[in-house]
Amino acid sequence: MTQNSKLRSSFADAVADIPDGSTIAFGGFAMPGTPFNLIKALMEQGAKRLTLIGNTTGGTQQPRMPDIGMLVENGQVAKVICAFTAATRPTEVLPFTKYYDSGEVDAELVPQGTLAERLRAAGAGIPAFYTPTAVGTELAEGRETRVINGREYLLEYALPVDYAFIRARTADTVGNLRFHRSQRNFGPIMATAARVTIAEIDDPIVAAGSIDPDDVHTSGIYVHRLVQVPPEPEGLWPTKRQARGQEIKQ
Amino acid sequence: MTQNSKLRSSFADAVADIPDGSTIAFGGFAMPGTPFNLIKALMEQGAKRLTLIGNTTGGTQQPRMPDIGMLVENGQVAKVICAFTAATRPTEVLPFTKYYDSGEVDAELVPQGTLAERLRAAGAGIPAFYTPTAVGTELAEGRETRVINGREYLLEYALPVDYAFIRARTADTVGNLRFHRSQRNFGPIMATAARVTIAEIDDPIVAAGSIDPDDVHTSGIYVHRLVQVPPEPEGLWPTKRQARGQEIKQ
Amino acid sequence: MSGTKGLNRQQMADRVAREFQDGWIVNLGVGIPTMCSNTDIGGTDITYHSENGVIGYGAVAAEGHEDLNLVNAGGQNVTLKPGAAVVHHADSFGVIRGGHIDATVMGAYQVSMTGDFANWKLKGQKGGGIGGAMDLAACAKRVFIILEHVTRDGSSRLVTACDLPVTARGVVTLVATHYGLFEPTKTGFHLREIAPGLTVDEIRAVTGGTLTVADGLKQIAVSG
Amino acid sequence: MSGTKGLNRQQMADRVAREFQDGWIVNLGVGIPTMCSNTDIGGTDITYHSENGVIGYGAVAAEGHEDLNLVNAGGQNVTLKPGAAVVHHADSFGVIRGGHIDATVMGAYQVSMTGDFANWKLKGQKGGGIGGAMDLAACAKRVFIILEHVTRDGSSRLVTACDLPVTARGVVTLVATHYGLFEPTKTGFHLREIAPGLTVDEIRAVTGGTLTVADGLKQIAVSG
Repeated sequence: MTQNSKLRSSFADAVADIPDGSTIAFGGFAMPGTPFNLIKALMEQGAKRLTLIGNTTGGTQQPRMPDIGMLVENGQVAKVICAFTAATRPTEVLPFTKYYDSGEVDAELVPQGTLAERLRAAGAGIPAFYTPTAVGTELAEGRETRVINGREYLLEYALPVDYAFIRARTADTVGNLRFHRSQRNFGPIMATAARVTIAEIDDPIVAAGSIDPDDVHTSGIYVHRLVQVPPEPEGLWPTKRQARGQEIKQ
Repeated sequence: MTQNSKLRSSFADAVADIPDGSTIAFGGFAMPGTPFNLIKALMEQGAKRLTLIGNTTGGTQQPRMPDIGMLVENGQVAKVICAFTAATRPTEVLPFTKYYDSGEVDAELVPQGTLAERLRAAGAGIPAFYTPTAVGTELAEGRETRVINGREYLLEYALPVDYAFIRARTADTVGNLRFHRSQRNFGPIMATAARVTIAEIDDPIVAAGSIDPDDVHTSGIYVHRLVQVPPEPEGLWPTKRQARGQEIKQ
Repeated sequence: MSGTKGLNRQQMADRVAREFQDGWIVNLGVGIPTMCSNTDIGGTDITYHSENGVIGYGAVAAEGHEDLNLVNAGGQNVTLKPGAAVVHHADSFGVIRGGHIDATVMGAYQVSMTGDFANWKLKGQKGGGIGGAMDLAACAKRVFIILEHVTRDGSSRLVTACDLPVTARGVVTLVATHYGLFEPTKTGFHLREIAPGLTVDEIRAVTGGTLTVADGLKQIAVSG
Repeated sequence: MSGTKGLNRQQMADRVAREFQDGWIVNLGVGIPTMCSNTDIGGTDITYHSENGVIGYGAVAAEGHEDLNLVNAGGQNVTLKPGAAVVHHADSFGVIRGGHIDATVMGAYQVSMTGDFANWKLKGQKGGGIGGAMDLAACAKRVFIILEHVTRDGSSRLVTACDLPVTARGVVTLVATHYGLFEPTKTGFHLREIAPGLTVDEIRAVTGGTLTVADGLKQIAVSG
């Protein structure tokens, strides 16, 4: 297993080569697993015409942490693919929504389970699959369905990405990852769907062999670049203050 | 989470209610993960006209451990679904093969990855999917294919089962499982595909909460019956003698 | 009379939670449905699943004891019950889509008498907020809906046909409103239990389709 | 002259293993392909994957030090290299089918000049032994085949078209036999390197289609 060459000394270095027009998936569900530092680095790096994939574009909480919505505001985004283009509560208006409403940015709204399965399918070499989700809804209009054993299903296609940005608790030098609790969410599947996976890591990176092979959540074969998150304020952490200051609505 | 009610005092008890005509999946790849004790109990229980699913029907090694082939010899099997109806080496003849050749038992030969994915699909609510595997081969003759992004894929259907028999290293009282090394193989996916999963467990069953939630390989929501494997000779273990005495060819 | 008469939010959640059976795996949506986990349902052992892959979460964490990497679907910092397990997002929706969720409880804008419901998009809105709702709606064994019986302008949310974009069709098992507990039938709603202080006629006046009433109609038991 | 002239089994495996590049993920089939892991290829860092979900296995375990729950695809008790990981079978074939395997090495009965090969079923056999071969063949980035150049009765296993049921079509990157190293082209086989003691004419006589020969044909380097 390729040692050490996966370590990057900075977030800027880890995202430096990302070209305009890339498709990038961001892990995270609410705060856990969100690669705040990599998003921030991408804003500074400035790649444009990006297609971004995530569960949401970011919420309305304050103080705001880096999210897809900020990349949109930064003029870097052509399209987002996510499970929310609006908040769950109709009274809440996401920062992203006005860019979508004005047509400045395109969006593809995908049920969360379908989004997850399309990413998993991309990583696992399944080009398309059928799902019962969204049958009979507006999302299925004009699309191909198929009746299997008497039930109607919708055809969905794999969603491969160029880059995955994810956050994990622990990594070894060959890129094996462990996530803590609900930090896991989209991380493992986005890693398999990406040509290049970049992971920001909470804890100091450990030697290969330090993680029991039975306890690896994501194999290092799927992880190409690792950046250790430095202490605050240089590194962005979801501090208790920040967590308390928000009402996250997925 | 439902406590304790999942524990069974014997293998006989755990398989007592399995009716004739059931579809049963057996974990295991070579020796690791094979539920030897449950297979033995099923031979004694005597259910008939079974459809059995496993990677192989069992090899030619001696001394022989309980395998699908023995259930076939016992007259309990109508059909097997597996990745091998013959050995890899043409000179080797599996005990199962003569029953298949004579037409006494039917077989569906499935590429191993397709078998795994069909089981995973059944557990995950995907009724059908496309795969590049087996395109252009005899297995694809007369079957539906589809060109996606210029490549041809074969349509495959989910493979749900009534029962899964699996073997794991550790279980807690709510049925969360951990597997040791390559014992894992088909266990986790067969558990999701089954209406009822029965697991034989190497180590003493531990209290709920003893396994860190991040380290659970198969959630207890997929595991319905647990039997602790007793010491030899009552319980069947892959002893070193048995392991040495064989040449396993998958 | 929206929300002021009949059950309060917790009481609606309580009534739905009393449908849960021992051993069930349950997914609770954001908002009132989350309150189902507050209900004391005796020795009943329920496993709560959330979309982000937490199987077996417990109460909201006490202040100062939060694990910031552990949230439920609503983003609340929760605790874990003994025997909990964490899986990734594809496996988590495998639990849902694979039919392993015994019941999901969700909010909605509208429910139709044929069991359709709408909860992801308002009229005239571009896009919306789907999240895991369509997967849960299409795949859970039972779909329980909690919603206000009428809109702010007094029209019924229990309708003959949804005029908002639906989340799924023909899936709703049971509906709890401030006014009662209802089953969608093909021709209307069947009132199974009525909230204290309401009359059948009051309810009929604000319910789409035909309202049928259970023999020996019971009042919803309310605590607190 | 089957097997007696030219390379021995380990030498064929060695030649194929020398194609492996640093950082590759490689899956080795049962039999001769397994011997590729014995080859010393300098500082090259290869991750060996086996179908049963072991990513990063190492040498066969020493007698008395076997973990009976740890086997490779051939059922041998192997060891793990530092940084290894174990996944379940669906995830393991996700590695394969997802195109994450840089090279697979397999045995075969026949290889065609168009890159088809056959290794799962004999003529007239009912059923066969597929295992993971069809997944690997269809999905690995490179398919390396090691086989005897001729059958016991002297006919070529490098053929214009397979007459045995194929495992996959048009996928073979490179073929190693006792006699040399070949690339399937559309019209025949291209001899890239020749085994010591063989002549091009000898090989041409037992090779299907047109045999083309590399400029400045090199002899395969052999150790041991």
